[in-house]
Amino acid sequence: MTAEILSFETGRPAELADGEPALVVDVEGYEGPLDLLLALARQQKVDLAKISILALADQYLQFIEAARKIRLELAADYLVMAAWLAFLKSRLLLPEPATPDGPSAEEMATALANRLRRLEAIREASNRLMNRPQLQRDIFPRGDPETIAEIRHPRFTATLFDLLTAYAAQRQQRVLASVHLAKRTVWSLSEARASLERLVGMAEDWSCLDEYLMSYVVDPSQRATVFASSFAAALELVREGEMELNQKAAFAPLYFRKRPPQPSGAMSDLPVE
Amino acid sequence: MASLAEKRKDDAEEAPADPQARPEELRLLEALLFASTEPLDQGALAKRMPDGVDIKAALAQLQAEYATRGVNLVRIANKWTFRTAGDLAWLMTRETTETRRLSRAAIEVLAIIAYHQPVTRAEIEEIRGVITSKGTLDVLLETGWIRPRGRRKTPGRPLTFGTTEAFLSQFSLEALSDLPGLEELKGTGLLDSRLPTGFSVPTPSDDPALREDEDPLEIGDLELALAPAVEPESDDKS
Amino acid sequence: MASLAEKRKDDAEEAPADPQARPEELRLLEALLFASTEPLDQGALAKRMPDGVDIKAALAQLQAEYATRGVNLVRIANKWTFRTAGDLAWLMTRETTETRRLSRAAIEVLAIIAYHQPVTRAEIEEIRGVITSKGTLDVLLETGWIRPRGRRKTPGRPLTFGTTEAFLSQFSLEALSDLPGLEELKGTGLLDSRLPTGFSVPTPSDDPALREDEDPLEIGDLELALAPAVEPESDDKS
Repeated sequence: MTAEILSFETGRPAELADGEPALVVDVEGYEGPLDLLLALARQQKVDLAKISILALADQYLQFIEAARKIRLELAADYLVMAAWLAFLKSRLLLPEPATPDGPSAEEMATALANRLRRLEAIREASNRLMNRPQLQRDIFPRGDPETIAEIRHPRFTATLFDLLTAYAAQRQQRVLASVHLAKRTVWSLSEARASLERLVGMAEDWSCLDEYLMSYVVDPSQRATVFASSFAAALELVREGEMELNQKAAFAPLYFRKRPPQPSGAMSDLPVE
Repeated sequence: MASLAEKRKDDAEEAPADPQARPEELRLLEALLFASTEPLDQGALAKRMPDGVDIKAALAQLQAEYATRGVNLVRIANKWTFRTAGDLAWLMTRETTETRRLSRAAIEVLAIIAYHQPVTRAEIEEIRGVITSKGTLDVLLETGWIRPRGRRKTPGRPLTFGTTEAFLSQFSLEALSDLPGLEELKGTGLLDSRLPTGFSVPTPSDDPALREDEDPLEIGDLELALAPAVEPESDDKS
Repeated sequence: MASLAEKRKDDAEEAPADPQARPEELRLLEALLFASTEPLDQGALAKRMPDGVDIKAALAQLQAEYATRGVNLVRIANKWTFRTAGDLAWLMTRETTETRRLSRAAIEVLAIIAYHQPVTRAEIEEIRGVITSKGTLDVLLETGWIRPRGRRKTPGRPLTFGTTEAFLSQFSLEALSDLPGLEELKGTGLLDSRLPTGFSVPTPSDDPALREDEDPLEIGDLELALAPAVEPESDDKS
């Protein structure tokens, strides 16, 4: 991470001088130890294939020393490379052991040279790539393209089954819907009570509740709900002392009447239970 | 830049013709007009072109050169631009067919039109118990399965709708009378067998002859019926 | 539109040439290619052209016809499109809308991806000898010139990157084999596996078919690769 923004106060690599400055933002500093090595190698002005890795290692180590003297913070990458180069240098200077395990010093040096060559090659390639005619910079597409109008032909799908199901469902639904509406005309307690109060007002003597209810209810389907609500309301009215109910036996017709005006002292004998 | 020059040489090698055979200003004009995002007037072109070029003459020449091509140099409000040739407009359209399912509302309305035709919008709503959005009828008209067939002789003279031959072919019906009646619908279980006694299903007919209570369509009725809905969003609701 | 059509008639009158003098298929191809925003491949063109036209021959003829013009017919990744001639860059500079300026790091990474693809981030870092910041890859992904194309069948299953058609288009490359200096690079063996650093990709390829050592991307990989940098501030950049 830090490597890319690391900046050294040193000469810039020669190869960059004639690069494409317009496209290079990070011309200051080096992009890591390989980049630095490459820059130092370019100063040797020889073919990278023939470069003296030993001399290069020396240069690099001197550079690092100089940087340390001015207390420049160095990214770890650079120090690792310095350590590796110091090691390589010692290997190159010492005679090769008889049975080397791992690559020889020469092989290591060649590998490093190859890496540098490869980095340089990719840089040249990237320069050439960037110098190619670029779209919107050197060559241009049609500036005002004409849109190709899309004419959509919808193809609708529906089956006879869909059609019949839809027809049957909605016709049926309408019929059922009216039943539905009827069901919703459930008498509320207060509605029933209001009607009964009206009825009771007319019924001075014992009357059969059913008669009243049936004369009131037009639709036979409403009979149950009207009956239930009315009965509940009647009980309520009895409890409040507005009305009296009378039934001879279980399931016998219910009779009711407006409660006759009571002498004020006779209140207690009213509730039978 | 060096590679650019190279590139051009390559091109030149590929092409047998000699680039010099054609006046350079025509090439420049071509490139400028091609790349521009908007038509350019003579002044704008002159500013970009080398001095001493007779822009007007060059444009005339370019226009003549391109007149026979699939792309023409045209002048629009005194500005110049390339446009595909007008006779190739057909090429500039892509026709696609997309399969669309009818909304439930549309199928319901279609079914009512099929059974109850000739039927007005108000009658459809009466049967369905909900308002029919304009979009629903528009979609049905777009299918080509229904058509406005006349006007009811009632106040407001509402359009009456009926089904078309395309409807029959879509639903593989030989005739509209092949639509199942009440008993058949009950038999298939689509209709509840306990429906009230008054319940009936009409015997549908798409006889194009107008009914007694129908007037013929007037000029413009078709356009009216096919006019796009005001709110396109309302198509699919319900 | 009406005025355009009128205009065309006027043009036709002005132009003495007979539109029929030029093979119709060339006119059609011209129109299609001029109008399109995207390069079109032979298949797409064939679909729009009348049957029996030798598209390949017609394209070759058209390319030759336009080779000397300010607008050339070019092929990019087997797709055809008109572009202004490369040698007219000097004229067109003013058309330039602010082109993206890539950092040196980004350019290098792009080049490595182009020449070594499919390549993993670790391999890019191996070549450059430095960590690649997330931002650099993000910038490149944002250009649309590179794409994550798979996962390498190695421990950690790292993403592999490659270039896109937009990359070819950007740098006027007909195919990846047109990359500048590719032959020299191959010649030096720098793209070769003989390098001790273990590169195993002798020839770059943007063939979308995965290599033997690549697995397909998994769901979410694209989002991963395109995810904004960790720092929330950088979300709004560009």
